[in-house]
Amino acid sequence: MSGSLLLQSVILGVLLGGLYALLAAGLTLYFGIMRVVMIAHSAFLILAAYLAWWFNRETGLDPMLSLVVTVPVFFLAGFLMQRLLVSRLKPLTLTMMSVLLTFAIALIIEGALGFIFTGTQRRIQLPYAGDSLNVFGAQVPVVKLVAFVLAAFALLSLYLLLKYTRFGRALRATIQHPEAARLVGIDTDRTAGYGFGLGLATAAIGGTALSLDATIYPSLHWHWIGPLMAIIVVGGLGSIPGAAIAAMLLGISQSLLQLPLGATWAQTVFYVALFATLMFRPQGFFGGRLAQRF
Amino acid sequence: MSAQAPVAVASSLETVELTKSFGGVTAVDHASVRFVDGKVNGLIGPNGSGKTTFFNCVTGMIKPDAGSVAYRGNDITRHASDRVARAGIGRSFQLCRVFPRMTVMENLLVAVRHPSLRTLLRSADDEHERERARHWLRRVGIDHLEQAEARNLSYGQQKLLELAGVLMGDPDTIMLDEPAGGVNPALIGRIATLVRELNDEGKTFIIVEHNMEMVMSLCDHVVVFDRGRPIAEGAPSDIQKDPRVLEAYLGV
Amino acid sequence: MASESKYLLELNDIEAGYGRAALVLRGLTVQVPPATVVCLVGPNGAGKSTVLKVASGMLAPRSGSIVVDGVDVTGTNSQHMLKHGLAHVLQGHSVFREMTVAENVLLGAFTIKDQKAIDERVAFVQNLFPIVGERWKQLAGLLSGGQQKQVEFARSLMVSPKVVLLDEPSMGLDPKTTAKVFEQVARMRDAGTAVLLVEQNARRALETADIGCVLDLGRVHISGPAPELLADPALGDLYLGGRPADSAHVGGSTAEPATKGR
Amino acid sequence: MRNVSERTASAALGPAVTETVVVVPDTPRRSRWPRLVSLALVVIGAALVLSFPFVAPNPYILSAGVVILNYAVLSTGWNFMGGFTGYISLGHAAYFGLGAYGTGLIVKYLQLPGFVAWVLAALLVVAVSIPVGIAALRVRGASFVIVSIAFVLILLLVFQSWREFTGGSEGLIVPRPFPDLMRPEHHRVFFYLFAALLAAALVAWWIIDRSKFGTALKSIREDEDKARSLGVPTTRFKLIAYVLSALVTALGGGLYALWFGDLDPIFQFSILVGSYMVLMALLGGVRHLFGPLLGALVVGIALEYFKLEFGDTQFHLVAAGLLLGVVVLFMPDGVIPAVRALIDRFRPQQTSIRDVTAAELLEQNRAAATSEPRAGASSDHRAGAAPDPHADADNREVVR
Amino acid sequence: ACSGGPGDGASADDDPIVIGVSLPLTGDFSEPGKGVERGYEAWAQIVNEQGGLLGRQVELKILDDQSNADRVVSDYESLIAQDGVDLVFGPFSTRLVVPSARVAQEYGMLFVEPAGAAAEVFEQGFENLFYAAPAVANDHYNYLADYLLSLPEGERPKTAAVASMDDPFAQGTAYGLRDKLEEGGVEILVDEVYPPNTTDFSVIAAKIAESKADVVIGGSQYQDGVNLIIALQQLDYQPKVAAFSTAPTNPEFASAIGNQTEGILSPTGWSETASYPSNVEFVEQYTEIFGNPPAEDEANAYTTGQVVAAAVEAVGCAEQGECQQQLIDWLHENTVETVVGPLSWDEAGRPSGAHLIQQWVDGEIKIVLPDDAKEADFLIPKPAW
Ligand SMILES: Nc1ncnc2c1ncn2[C@@H]1O[C@H](COP(=O)(O)OP(=O)(O)OP(=O)(O)O)[C@@H](O)[C@H]1O
Ligand SMILES: Nc1ncnc2c1ncn2[C@@H]1O[C@H](COP(=O)(O)OP(=O)(O)OP(=O)(O)O)[C@@H](O)[C@H]1O
Ligand SMILES: [Mg+2]
Ligand SMILES: [Mg+2]
Repeated sequence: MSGSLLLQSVILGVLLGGLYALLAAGLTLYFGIMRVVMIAHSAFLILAAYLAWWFNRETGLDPMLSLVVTVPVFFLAGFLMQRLLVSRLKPLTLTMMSVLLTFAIALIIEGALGFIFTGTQRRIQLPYAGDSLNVFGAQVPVVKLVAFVLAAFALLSLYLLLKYTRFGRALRATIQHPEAARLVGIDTDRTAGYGFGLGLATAAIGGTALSLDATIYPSLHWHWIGPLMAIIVVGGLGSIPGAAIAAMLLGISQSLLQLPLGATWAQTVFYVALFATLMFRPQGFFGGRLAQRF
Repeated sequence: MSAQAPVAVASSLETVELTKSFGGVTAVDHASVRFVDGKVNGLIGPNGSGKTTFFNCVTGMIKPDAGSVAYRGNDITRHASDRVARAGIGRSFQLCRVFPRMTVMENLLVAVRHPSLRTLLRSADDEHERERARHWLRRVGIDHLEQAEARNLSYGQQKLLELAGVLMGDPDTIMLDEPAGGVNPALIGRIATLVRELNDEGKTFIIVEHNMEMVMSLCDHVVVFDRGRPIAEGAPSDIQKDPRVLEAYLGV
Repeated sequence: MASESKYLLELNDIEAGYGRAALVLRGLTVQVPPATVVCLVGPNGAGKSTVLKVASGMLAPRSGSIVVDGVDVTGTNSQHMLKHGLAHVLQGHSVFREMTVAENVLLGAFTIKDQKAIDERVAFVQNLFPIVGERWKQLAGLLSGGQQKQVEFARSLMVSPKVVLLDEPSMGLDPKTTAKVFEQVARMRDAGTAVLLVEQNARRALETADIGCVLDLGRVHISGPAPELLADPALGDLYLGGRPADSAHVGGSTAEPATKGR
Repeated sequence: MRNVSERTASAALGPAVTETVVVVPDTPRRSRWPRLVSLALVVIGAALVLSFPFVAPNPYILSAGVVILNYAVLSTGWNFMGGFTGYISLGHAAYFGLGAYGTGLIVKYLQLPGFVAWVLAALLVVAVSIPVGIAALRVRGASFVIVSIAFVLILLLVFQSWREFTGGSEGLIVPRPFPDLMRPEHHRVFFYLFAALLAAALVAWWIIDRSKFGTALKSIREDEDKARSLGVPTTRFKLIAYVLSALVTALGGGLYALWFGDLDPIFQFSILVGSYMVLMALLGGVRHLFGPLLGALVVGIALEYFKLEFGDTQFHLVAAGLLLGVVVLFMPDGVIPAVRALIDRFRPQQTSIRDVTAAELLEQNRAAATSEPRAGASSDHRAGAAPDPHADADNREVVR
Repeated sequence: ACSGGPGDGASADDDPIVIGVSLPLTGDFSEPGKGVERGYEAWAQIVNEQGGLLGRQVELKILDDQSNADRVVSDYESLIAQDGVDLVFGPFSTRLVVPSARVAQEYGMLFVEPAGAAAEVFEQGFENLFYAAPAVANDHYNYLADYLLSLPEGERPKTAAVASMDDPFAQGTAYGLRDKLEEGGVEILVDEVYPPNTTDFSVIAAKIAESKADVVIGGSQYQDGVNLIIALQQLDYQPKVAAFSTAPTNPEFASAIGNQTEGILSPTGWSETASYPSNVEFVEQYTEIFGNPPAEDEANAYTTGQVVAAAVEAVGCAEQGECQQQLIDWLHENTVETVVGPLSWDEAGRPSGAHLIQQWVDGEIKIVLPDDAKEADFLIPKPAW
């Protein structure tokens, strides 16, 4: 196969990786920082994508404008979800039960989507859907590029927020020892709620980005959750940079592997990476502490 | 190794050049120690001097970087902790650990000494086992809590429960990490007496403790750690006088 | 109204318990004047920690009132207690295991905005407990038991509240450090703070404390000036741990309170 | 209490302790139901199951019964791992699929009779589950969940893509073991086969549950390292539980393949099936022998019902989701414990505690009588002894 | 969907003939599934307006199988055993036809189906199964293959790229063309298969674009076809010939790919404009009912109805039991006039015809092959998209 084909698929891989990175960031946020396995993350992703699609179909405006609504709505949804549901789980069994709880939420979302929009595959019809820029012989689809930029931007701001604000610190403290956190004056309830809201906000952005250049159907989220889970384990639970790096690497290797192996086999790269990680470095390859303990 | 070890005593547990470091910190630093069989051995030292890490290396909770551990003549270096336990070394934890959602009784029924298929498939709650459990609960003095869930006990009560749990596995050598921490003085006295009795019954003890009265009144032989290596050992009375110990540990 | 109250912390006949289980505290009253260390001693499970939990709003009492510096704070959520000037150092281990020592200590000053004040405090705790400085960037969860206790204590020193609740601060500390901690407690007192101290290392604690309270069966059982309690032989054997010599004759008697329970 | 302290004290245990009494927390102790009652229940249940094929109005209902039994087998299988060790596998459908496909492929390629293939496949799955278990059990909690999900997704990919061998998305057709049976008979036969399999699984679970092995597994659920330090060979035990669990699930899958005949990777390796196993087990109560069975009944019937009622909508997903959510939030320990708690609440509270304490009190007083004077003496010798009313006060506490 | 009668097989002359169907109204195949549903409903309505079958009204009972094999089986099981429907119609997509045909067989029911075109359907030894369309999947492109290979040296394509969904029907069609071209000396540069749930086609597209093949063959259902075409457009790949199964006949197709449809080819078993009497009637009545003309899925469903109806009228019975065997036997012996022309079947249920080839010309899809049926001239090379 020629160099240009390689270049082409590397570019496609990077663009894909960017999206993975954002989506994984959300997951790792709940997971590493809040001990919650958010199976429903990718379901919310698809939900956001559907909203973008619906918005575009109803108004004919660019789907990205739907962010103005979806991001705050999702943030609120996350907040409520944490306050009303997740916070009810017993700390002793939080991680395990959260898996099932969020799983249930995923099912409900999938069902509701199928209920409202039917199982039909949907795809936003953008005027510039087919356009692409030519970068030394390789084609860079415009929609993918837009999605990538959106993802990168969101990811960066999330990272800065958690790393450099009192909020980030308070959030982690809240999870690790609620009583103690309260005693130093942290409003643990609100903090945890915000944390969850953030996670869902990323889902809103990711979903919109996704909707620009992909077909969506209600059960699509199963398609995403696996790779995302793999990414955050490889990246080291709780480490956003880790997730981002892992996402990039896996995204690129996936699209490269598709050349020799074909679409389906190429997906296995995620799981191979996952098992390799468990075997050699259960706490993940990039940061991510004490992962095996959770 | 400093301070000449007492001559001609069977060594129950012996480490040679045991070393464990975490990143920059060398928690245990070429520690060669021998604990005397059938005696109550004390292990003291300032915070962070490596006592718990030493325990962990010996009991296989973590793998030492270098050095060896021998128990009653046979090498147990890097053996998994369950194997060490079945070899007859029981241990308690500094931050005491119990099975929170099991009742006190169930907590005791966990210990496994001889995992043969027969014993394993035998009904867990056969009277004999339960009787043994009650016996130990009585001896640590929390038998009235038999049916309480472990997580509802107060800190001290949990410590006692943990002790009883260890004893259920009927170990020959018992390593206790701060048994008196957070336990009320009267109870400390009781634990001390219990240790004495068990020692008379032939059990060997290795006790990490910051409570000097307890150490001095209880131990026959004391090893002092500082910065991951033994700096002195001998009879409590001598230890108390040892200038290095005064300086490094007791202060003034 | 705050001014004329002569106590900084008042717990007025508190009844408290966990879930639907039986009461742990049965009409307990404790009052702590300014610049005083009150020490709670008592057997395991007597309810000492529970007292502190109630005082800091972690556990809502079934009846009774909690007054901090004249303000009735009964039913206030523990996260607001610091605003009312009350700090609580938990028993056992409450460091944020997966955060660095630095983050732990700085969280102690979560409510403080003034960066300069924070820096001074940090410098202070760092030379009080060298380990805090040495391991500044390391995960607190990886410290030794005693070191973690030191970090916790350091964290609580980041603010200077009116009332401090200490739950077994010396647990797991070596003699040297223990001395330091009690020294600090004394300093707090001298700075006018009201300290409610729970200790199992009772003799040592009572030497520092002004007033001692013996807690048993969820009530204050005996209370008085610390030195007197120290002097009382029976008490010594019962709660402060007598020398093994005495044990024989105390044995019977000490079984008594337990039987009271049933 | 008293006599005990006395005894220990007089056993010269040094300064005995002053212990506050703790009332047994009223989280009702696994209240031993009278042997007979439970036995009767079991017999009745068995009778009902066995008579079902004759009361079933039509073959469709019967086939629904088979499906439910199959679910019961699966979630009981899951419970060997999830219930004892607390390792929640959302990917257990993997073993269901492997069992099914294994059977089908063996029949297809080795032309062996169906039930021989079934057994062989189960053994193969055991062989597979060992390395997988070793890898997956290196991590705990949520990481394990992720791995389990990943595992089933991998298999889905493999069985979809490896068309030459597995038939890919077109699926695999498993010839009927009894070609000449008409459909209704076919259902009836398999109903009993599944029932037998279920019974076997239940017995195995029961034996483990009451064995020391079982206690060890439960301790792993609580605190793995601690269990280890008490001599429990956790790695080995976990693996045994995992493999057992895989085996039962695979047997269920294989039987399903022989019964159903058409294997489709998307269904055989779906997370949904795996999650149904968990849902059922949770719903019934993971710590109870019949929990999963009960759960399977409820969920299975619910699913069939939704399918008929809301056949042409996705509503069944919403319903399943709501069900799972409610269970997790409001009775995470399952129906059985919830019901028992309820019963214990209605039956006068003290019994659950008093029959213990009363007995103790009696015993104590008797024994105490001997050492009365000493105790008496002591009480006044003690400064500021607590006034006597306490005793009653506390008795009330005990009773409340 | 539709209300099910309590029908217990017994047929008093007044009560309706209940016909059970299971269709993928949700899931991977919901799009074509809905088409089939419309077709069946149109058929039922038209029949009833004309006085029903054997003087009895017909009534459909439709369940959703979400494109799941396990669901489709239990659906037919409940329809036949529980609801005791009098007749069954086939489901959509080959994957579901085989299991459901077996259920029907084991209850001895006649099973006419609109979608199971792939070869293996007819290799299961079903005697009760009939495919209600002119040709099996592999023969769909016959006319196109012959035409391309008959072109003069210069214009004849030399290379081809194939991408097909891992679905028996779609694959059948694509591979039929692929194999014939290969025999004809055309070199196959790319041969990709993707699972039904694939959404990202960028890399497959990249490969095809890289190969610069003259012909691109898409073994597609609907959405995957659209995605593949968009991905190819993004990479600015311009083939001489582009043939996709099913997708291009879908009403939404044009807008979905940004109306750059010119020259795209697709086989069809049915033509809106075909002059068979029943077809004219079908098209106008359907348009009347649904406000827009039918597409191929609808037509296939309608055909199914016609076939069963013919048998029922001829044999004069419609209930479970021996009647079904009579229906089966009659269909094996006779030819049925349908909207896709006369149909007859071999013992395995294979129809013996070929599909027409359609092409998008001037923004409309027109029949271009075979010559005798053509509405427009074959457009080659295909204009850029
Ligand atoms: N979360 C809980 N749920 C139920 N009961 C509890 C809980 N925590 C403590 N208890 C019970 O309340 C009583 C008092 O507990 P508390 O922790 O206050 O004792 P303590 O005096 O602090 O003992 P220690 O000196 O061992 O810390 C104990 O008997 C204990 O069993
Ligand atoms: N997992 C770990 N990672 C990094 N450093 C560690 C780890 N465990 C222990 N240490 C370091 O090793 C040193 C010894 O710790 P250890 O717990 O053995 O001390 P210790 O003697 O038990 O102290 P204490 O009396 O306070 O319990 C400490 O400085 C601690 O910070
Ligand atoms: Mg230690
Ligand atoms: Mg306490």
